[in-house]
Amino acid sequence: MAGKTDFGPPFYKDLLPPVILKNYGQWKYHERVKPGVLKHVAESGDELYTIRVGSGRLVSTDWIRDVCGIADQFCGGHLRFTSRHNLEFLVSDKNQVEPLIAHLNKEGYAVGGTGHAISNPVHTQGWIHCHTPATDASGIVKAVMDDLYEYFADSKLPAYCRISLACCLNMCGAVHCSDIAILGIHRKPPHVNHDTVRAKCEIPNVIAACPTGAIRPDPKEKSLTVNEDKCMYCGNCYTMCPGMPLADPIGDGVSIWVGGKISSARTPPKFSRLVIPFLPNNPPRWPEVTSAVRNIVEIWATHAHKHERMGEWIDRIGWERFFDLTGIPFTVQLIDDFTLASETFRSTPTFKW
Amino acid sequence: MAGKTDFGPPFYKDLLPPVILKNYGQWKYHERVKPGVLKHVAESGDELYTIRVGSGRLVSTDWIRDVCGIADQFCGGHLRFTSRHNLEFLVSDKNQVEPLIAHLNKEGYAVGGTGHAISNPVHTQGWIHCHTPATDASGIVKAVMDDLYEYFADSKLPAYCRISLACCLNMCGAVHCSDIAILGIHRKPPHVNHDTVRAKCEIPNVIAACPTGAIRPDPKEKSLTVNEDKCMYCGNCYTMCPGMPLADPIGDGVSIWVGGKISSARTPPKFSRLVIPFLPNNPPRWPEVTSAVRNIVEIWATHAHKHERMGEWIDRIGWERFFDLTGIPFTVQLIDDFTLASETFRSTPTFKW
Amino acid sequence: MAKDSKTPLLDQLEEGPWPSFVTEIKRAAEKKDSAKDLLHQLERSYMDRIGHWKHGGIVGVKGYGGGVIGRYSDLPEEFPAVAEFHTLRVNMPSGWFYTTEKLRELCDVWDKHGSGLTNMHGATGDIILLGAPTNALQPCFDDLAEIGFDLGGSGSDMRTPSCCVGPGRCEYACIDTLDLLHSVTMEFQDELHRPMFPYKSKIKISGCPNDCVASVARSDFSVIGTWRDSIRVDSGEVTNYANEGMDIQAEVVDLCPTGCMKWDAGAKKLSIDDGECNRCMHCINLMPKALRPGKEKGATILVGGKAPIVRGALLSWVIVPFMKMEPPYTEFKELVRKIWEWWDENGKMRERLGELINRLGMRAFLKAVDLPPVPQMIRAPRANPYYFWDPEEVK
Amino acid sequence: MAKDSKTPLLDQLEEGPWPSFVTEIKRAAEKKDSAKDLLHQLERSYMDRIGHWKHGGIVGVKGYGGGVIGRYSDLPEEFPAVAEFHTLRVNMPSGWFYTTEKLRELCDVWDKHGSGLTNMHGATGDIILLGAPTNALQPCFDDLAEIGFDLGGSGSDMRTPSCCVGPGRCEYACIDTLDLLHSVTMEFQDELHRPMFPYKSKIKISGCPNDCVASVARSDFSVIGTWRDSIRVDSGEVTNYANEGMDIQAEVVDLCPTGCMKWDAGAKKLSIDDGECNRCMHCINLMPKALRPGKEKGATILVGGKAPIVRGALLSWVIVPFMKMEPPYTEFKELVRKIWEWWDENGKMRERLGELINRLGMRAFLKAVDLPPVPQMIRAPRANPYYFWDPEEVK
Amino acid sequence: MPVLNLDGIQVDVDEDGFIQDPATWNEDLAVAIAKLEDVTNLTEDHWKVIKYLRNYFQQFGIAPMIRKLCKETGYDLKTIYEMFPSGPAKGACKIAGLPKPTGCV
Amino acid sequence: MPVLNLDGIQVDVDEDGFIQDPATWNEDLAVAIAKLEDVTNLTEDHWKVIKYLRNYFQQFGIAPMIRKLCKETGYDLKTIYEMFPSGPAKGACKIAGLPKPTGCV
Ligand code: SRM
Ligand code: SRM
Ligand code: SRM
Ligand code: SRM
Ligand code: SF4
Ligand code: SF4
Ligand code: SF4
Ligand code: SF4
Ligand code: SF4
Ligand code: SF4
Ligand code: SF4
Ligand code: SF4
Repeated sequence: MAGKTDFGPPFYKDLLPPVILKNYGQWKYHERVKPGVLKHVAESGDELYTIRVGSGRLVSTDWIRDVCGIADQFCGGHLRFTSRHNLEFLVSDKNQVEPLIAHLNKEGYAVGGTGHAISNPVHTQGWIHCHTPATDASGIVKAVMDDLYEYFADSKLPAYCRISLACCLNMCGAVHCSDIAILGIHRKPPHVNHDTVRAKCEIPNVIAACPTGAIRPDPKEKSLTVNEDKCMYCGNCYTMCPGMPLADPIGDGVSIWVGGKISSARTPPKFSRLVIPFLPNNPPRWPEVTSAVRNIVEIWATHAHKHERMGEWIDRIGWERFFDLTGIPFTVQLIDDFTLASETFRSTPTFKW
Repeated sequence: MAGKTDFGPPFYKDLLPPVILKNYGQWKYHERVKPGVLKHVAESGDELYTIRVGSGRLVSTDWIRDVCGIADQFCGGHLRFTSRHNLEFLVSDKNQVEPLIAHLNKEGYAVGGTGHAISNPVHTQGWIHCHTPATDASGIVKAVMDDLYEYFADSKLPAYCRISLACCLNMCGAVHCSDIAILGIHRKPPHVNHDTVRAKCEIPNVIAACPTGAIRPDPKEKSLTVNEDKCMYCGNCYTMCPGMPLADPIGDGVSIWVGGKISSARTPPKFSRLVIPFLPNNPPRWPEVTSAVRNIVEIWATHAHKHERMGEWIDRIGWERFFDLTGIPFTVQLIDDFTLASETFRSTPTFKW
Repeated sequence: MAKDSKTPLLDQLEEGPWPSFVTEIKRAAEKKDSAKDLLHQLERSYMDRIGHWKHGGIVGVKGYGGGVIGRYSDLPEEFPAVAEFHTLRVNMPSGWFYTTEKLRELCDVWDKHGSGLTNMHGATGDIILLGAPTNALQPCFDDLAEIGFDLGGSGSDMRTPSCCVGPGRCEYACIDTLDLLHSVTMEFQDELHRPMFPYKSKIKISGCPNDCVASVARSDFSVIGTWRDSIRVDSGEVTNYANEGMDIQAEVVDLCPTGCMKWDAGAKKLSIDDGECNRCMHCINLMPKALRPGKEKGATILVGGKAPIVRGALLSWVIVPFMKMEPPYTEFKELVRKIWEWWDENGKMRERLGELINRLGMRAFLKAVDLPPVPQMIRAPRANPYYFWDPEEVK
Repeated sequence: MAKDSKTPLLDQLEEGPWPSFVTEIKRAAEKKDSAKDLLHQLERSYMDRIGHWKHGGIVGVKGYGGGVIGRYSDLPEEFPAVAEFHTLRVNMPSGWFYTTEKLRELCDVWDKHGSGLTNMHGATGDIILLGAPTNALQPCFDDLAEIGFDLGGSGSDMRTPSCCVGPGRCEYACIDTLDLLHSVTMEFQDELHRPMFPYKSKIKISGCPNDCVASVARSDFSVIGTWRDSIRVDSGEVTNYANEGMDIQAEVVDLCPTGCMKWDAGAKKLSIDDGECNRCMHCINLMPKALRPGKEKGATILVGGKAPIVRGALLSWVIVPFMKMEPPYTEFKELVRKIWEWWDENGKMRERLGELINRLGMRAFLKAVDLPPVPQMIRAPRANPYYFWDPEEVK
Repeated sequence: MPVLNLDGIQVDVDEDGFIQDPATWNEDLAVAIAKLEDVTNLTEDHWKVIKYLRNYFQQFGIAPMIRKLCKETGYDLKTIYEMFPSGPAKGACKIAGLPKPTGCV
Repeated sequence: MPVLNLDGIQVDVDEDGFIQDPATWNEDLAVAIAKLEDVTNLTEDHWKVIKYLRNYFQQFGIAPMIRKLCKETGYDLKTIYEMFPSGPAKGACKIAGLPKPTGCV
């Protein structure tokens, strides 16, 4: 084989349903018909119904064939996935909408995730495939979404609530701007295996990889030492060097972050902020995590104004009030001490008791 | 003389007027009677009138004796100065208020500075007494206040407008949180005089003093070299070492900063931000500076809501609109590139054209 | 040898309303030993509370430097079918649109070479084919090529760019996200497949400031559609929303961040001072039938977004407030090249674009890529007096 | 030899309504050669656009390490009377209150030893006696001591603390600023007069969040009065303000940052949800007759404020949300000592307290000085995942 | 630990075929590894790249960045891929006996 | 440049009386400068401080911080002021022939 390369992905136009090809760029407005169902209307008057279905993201080829079967049956063999890994059936024939939904319900698919719902948590590999995780990804997501399912299936929250999960500080899930982020963290410094470091690691790169400068050369061992006082277990050295593992059944667990957002609607994008520095890994259902998340969702849902995202609500009431209402204890880890720390300190005597 | 030491300042209670001694801590409310005149009423019903008078701050003993004379005549020999270096006559006899004001007017004193006025600019030594200035202090303040005098004498602005001046980056005037700050700046790197450095300077301290790490040892000369590309002329090295002067008639001048505040009223304290990176030193009246300041004051006064400080106004309309309205050109120096720079960049497509 | 022992912990994740990945692994495990071993190794992780994969791995296909993530079990004796368990990142089509035909072809290839497990999709947007041994990689890629699926990025290259559904289905789209994405992907095939940069580089494209691909948070180049003129208002439809019970004052006007809207409740008349509007989308989002973005459309370009490694997470920063976006998108592509050139020349190993800009200063960046400073780039001017002058200016 | 040449540039600053420092220098110059030479050297600076003072100078009085700023002309031949022109920093009384008697004594001393020029006051708050030769310093200080004026701080010591007028005249004062200032100044005489720290350290005290001595921006220790209970409301007076034309909705309620006020325009009734009030002072400032701070008073302690040298300007940060402030202020003084101790032990040369906290982390600071973390200390929790654990906690 | 049996030479390698003990590298070994990476014939051009990589690594302890490699050897990236079909990291570095590069991955 | 005439020794000093050329310092000079700083008799205690200052300066190129000075010499600040009435910077450092300290000013 000559090795065909650089031909690129399939051309999208070849994959669009006819109604989209016809009305491409000519959409006029949309309506949220009901949870899980969007209706887009084109200038031409054509309508496109989207039925959104939750997906575990980690799916078998069998599952793909299953949903292809459904798409063939109800929507001319067309479907798409969303940026949050949901599946969308694209229906141009209004009459197929209800039968499709009935079929999906019957088969146990999760219809929902539109509007003011909790949509599919963006997440990552965890123990399924990665070498740096501090927790699993799919397992927690499953547990959390089982628990919060009502908020996926219905659209009854004050605003969007985006939950994301990343299994280590690399944050592949880009959790750092989520309404609620679940982030795997280590809490023990790496163990340096000098033999491995010596044989396998580009020492200067490892040193440069440490955000806090905790790593120094160890000339005696021709290896490295870690100043454990300066190490905050980011795992970046391990990414660069197999000789510095830091995963640990007791050290590892999960942290919870809240108040981030991406859209610029009303307020600019925001980072999520740490509110629970550690919860233990308690597979298979991580009960501490699910109940912490539910607590936050419900306190927010109870207190926020309409259209007020988590972070917007907190900005209005203040973080001191957030801790009050949620009953989450305030610990020293929540106080920043990295590069931009001073920006997060309070430079005014105005706050709430 | 045995050398009496550590006896401390005069005891304040010995210096308070009787009405204050009597009503100490028992003040009930105040009124702004008219520009320059405050009336404080105590729980006891006693009244205290304050007549505020602008001061050049750099005053002769003759001037002090003059105002003492006035205080003897109208207020039982009691006066005070404010945190912005104004003089205050403390009158407990209401009948003395108008005669005092008449007298002050006749003698050419500047009555005003209360309420929504431009009060006395906090300022510094400049060419009068300091070794690191990039401009004079008293001269610019005099020129600016002559020009803006109407705003001192009257109280007609939307809110407080605090102007401050510091003659170098040390910012003795603590200008960094002023509605309008006038700051002397250098624009040329220090000239290293190796002989002086060698003989007089603590070389490691000089190196450590440079915020950008621009200074390196020069082992050949047993002195220092400056990486001019990294130098932003802060003068900190000169503070530490006479061998590194950087004052220069062409390099030196003035920059303008706006939008800072101190009080926590409504909004927390804010830093002032750079809007004009350089105006030349043009003594004795610095016309470029006075007109730049007046322009900013007047555009703000025209557009701000009632009680809206400079920074609050700008936060509402956006910096892009500020530059628009004032006609001040936006230059690359205004974009931060120091430690917390990224906090000032715009991470949203929402802005005004 | 795959095992048949029980998986009591994972089994508990087959219950509950949310779709179960465990069920999916089990389905694949019926056909594939690797999926079976994956299940059991995962059960072991659930018991041990620790992952069981070794560090790193460099494997790939001929002619490419990226696109495959190498992975080896640290319990190869126990789980030999996942001793080598590499994933292929397959470049998805624009907007994740598929025909069932295309998907089935993909499944066939993957069933032939790999574990039968996938991620639809990875966090970057690729189709992730989850787990194949080293010797299957090249044949698998060859078969993928046959059905028109190329690999995506990994390593220090341009990563697979992605975009929102845009004009495919969304009335807010101010740019043709799908087309731009395809064009950019094709333009930069070399950069996508052959790592040459200091670190990874990501491009994401959203049709409007709602930013449905989260470009601002997770791409070095964020392209976000916007408009320069006025919001198009259909007053009749505004009235309809009001009549249908929307509290326009409270839900729309009071939440407008610039305070540029007025609602006359009596006359049911909405007015917008468009000069003061910052195009945040809130009002349009609430009343899509009544309000629409303007007609003079283009994109705002932001750069520097990324996750926390090494120096902290960054959101992208505006560097071009408005750029027309029409095929063949030459201005945009040239800008990207210019920026890569500067980054490649100056970046340290593992230094993302945003970090380099932070290190060398926005000033140096703007000068190098020849962009004029404008106030739209900043939230606020500097508060510190530590700024520089070109010696030429000081005369 | 003082000169009699003209000063055409400075003369222009004798015109205009604002008080003229040039006139003041001229008045002093009538009696003092040093004032005359100062005038002429300054005229030279106006011509040359550059200062004419040499670098630094260490001079002082016996037993003290600070309090005098040494200064030498760089044109001593031309302006011999300012060849040595040092300033004394004289510790002002609390709140800058004076009797004319006391001021006249001061003038007499200064006319005897120095230039007859002063700053009333310096930016830190001292009385600045502006210009005396080296040999006059000790006699001048001795005479000052005679009339009860001590020197203030300079160098790496506690600088002269200052405070707002507070209970002397202001109804907002939640703490006795004048008394606290005096007490602190007396307590720390040694620290004030004998530099021993890594760098300067400033204390400023304001009676309420209006912060009329700008403590938050320019002191290492900012003490700001506040209250824990509810704003005291006199409804009758609220009504009066409304009747006198204040638009209470627009001017007060709409500007309340926490949105915790309601105004019933019909009933002319103001209600405050005090639990949500953050005590910003705005409403009280606007209606001092009607609204007053609560009765359970104390102070918020903030630390770290400073100008930009070396690592950038800082505003002070809350470290104690509420502290009772009653004589002899033991809790406060002990906290200050504890903090100085930590700073002195850990600070590098010329590293202010705020910079040290930034370098070692708020966590280390709080632990060292034994303060519990509370959300009032922060604007927001951290956004980066780089945090530490005590190995004890990880078990 | 896997062992590579190359024309009679026995070397410990990791799963990806990178040699474990840098000291065991020699030119023969390079020739042997090259074959596994689809480089049947190590030309002068190949050696130039390999030597550059080894020197750089010996001096700095890391593999050079790709841009540097291209600049210093004078081969553009296309040529490098023609010479080493599995690319600079998986191909050239492996043949040159460097530790598995993390920087360019 | 001012010249100090000390018991017959001539040295260049700056306006504050700090010697200009560190090389000119010697113990006699120290005794002479001391007198100008109200230290009529340099006791062993004085010399201990002076030597500590000189050693520190020679090693680090700077004057020590006061805390360090006190700690290492064992004299508290009060004692230092008793020994050197014009204080550690203006007094002790000057006598020890150090450059005019900026750090502690
Ligand atoms: C399908 C999808 C785009 C795609 O190419 O796949 C999409 C589609 C739409 N988005 Fe989105 N958004 C999609 C991901 C996002 C994301 C990205 C993310 O979550 O990672 C965001 C940013 C979220 C954030 O801010 O954290 C996003 C923020 C929005 C917003 C702003 C919401 C806000 O008030 O902050 C709107 C406006 C609205 O819904 O009113 C919006 C509106 C819409 C509309 C109504 C646009 C339209 O007219 O068609 C679409 C239906 C929304 C719905 O679900 O009810 N879309 N949208 C994505 C569906 C993800 C999912 O499966 O749930
Ligand atoms: C006399 C003085 C205190 C002293 O101990 O010397 C003082 C006195 C008063 N201040 Fe002040 N403030 C004084 C400096 C300050 C400062 C400090 C500064 O300017 O450097 C500030 C912070 C300024 C800032 O935020 O940048 C300050 C921010 C305030 C505020 C908040 C204003 C705001 O809306 O932001 C008030 C409240 C008000 O005026 O309504 C206030 C209110 C007051 C009141 C009304 C308090 C009272 O009830 O007596 C006093 C009369 C104000 C007036 O001038 O009309 N005072 N006040 C200071 C006079 C300085 C001068 O000569 O102009
Ligand atoms: C597969 C995927 C997670 C997933 O389950 O979806 C993933 C998996 C890995 N990421 Fe990622 N990243 C994935 C999307 C992301 C994203 C999200 C995005 O692209 O939108 C991010 C955040 C955005 C960004 O780039 O900043 C992300 C930020 C990282 C980082 C931190 C980069 C940084 O600059 O902060 C690392 C660490 C590194 O590069 O060394 C990393 C490293 C990794 C590595 C290669 C682990 C490593 O250290 O070598 C993971 C391999 C896992 C495995 O064995 O399969 N991954 N990674 C995602 C790619 C799938 C795809 O191609 O579609
Ligand atoms: C006299 C005074 C200005 C004035 O005209 O009022 C002054 C004058 C000097 N200051 Fe200052 N500072 C004066 C108040 C301030 C203030 C304001 C305050 O204290 O509230 C500040 C900002 C607050 C702060 O401390 O951060 C201030 C921040 C500085 C700095 C920068 C400190 C920093 O950490 O950023 C320096 C530089 C240094 O220490 O090396 C400095 C250094 C100086 C020196 C000693 C120059 C030097 O580099 O050696 C100046 C001597 C001038 C002279 O020859 O007389 N001065 N200096 C003020 C003291 C008068 C008084 O005692 O009342
Ligand atoms: S977040 Fe970390 S552990 Fe999870 S997939 Fe990404 S790199 Fe791996
Ligand atoms: S885990 Fe992170 S902080 Fe700790 S040594 Fe490694 S790179 Fe440094
Ligand atoms: S601001 Fe600078 S020049 Fe002005 S007095 Fe302070 S240190 Fe001197
Ligand atoms: S002026 Fe400032 S930036 Fe320049 S060399 Fe001196 S200390 Fe460094
Ligand atoms: S980003 Fe805008 S254009 Fe794209 S799908 Fe979301 S709402 Fe539509
Ligand atoms: S787009 Fe946003 S800023 Fe513009 S009018 Fe609508 S709500 Fe206001
Ligand atoms: S700070 Fe408060 S208490 Fe002090 S004078 Fe100002 S308003 Fe009054
Ligand atoms: S003090 Fe401030 S926050 Fe409290 S009620 Fe008044 S305006 Fe509102």
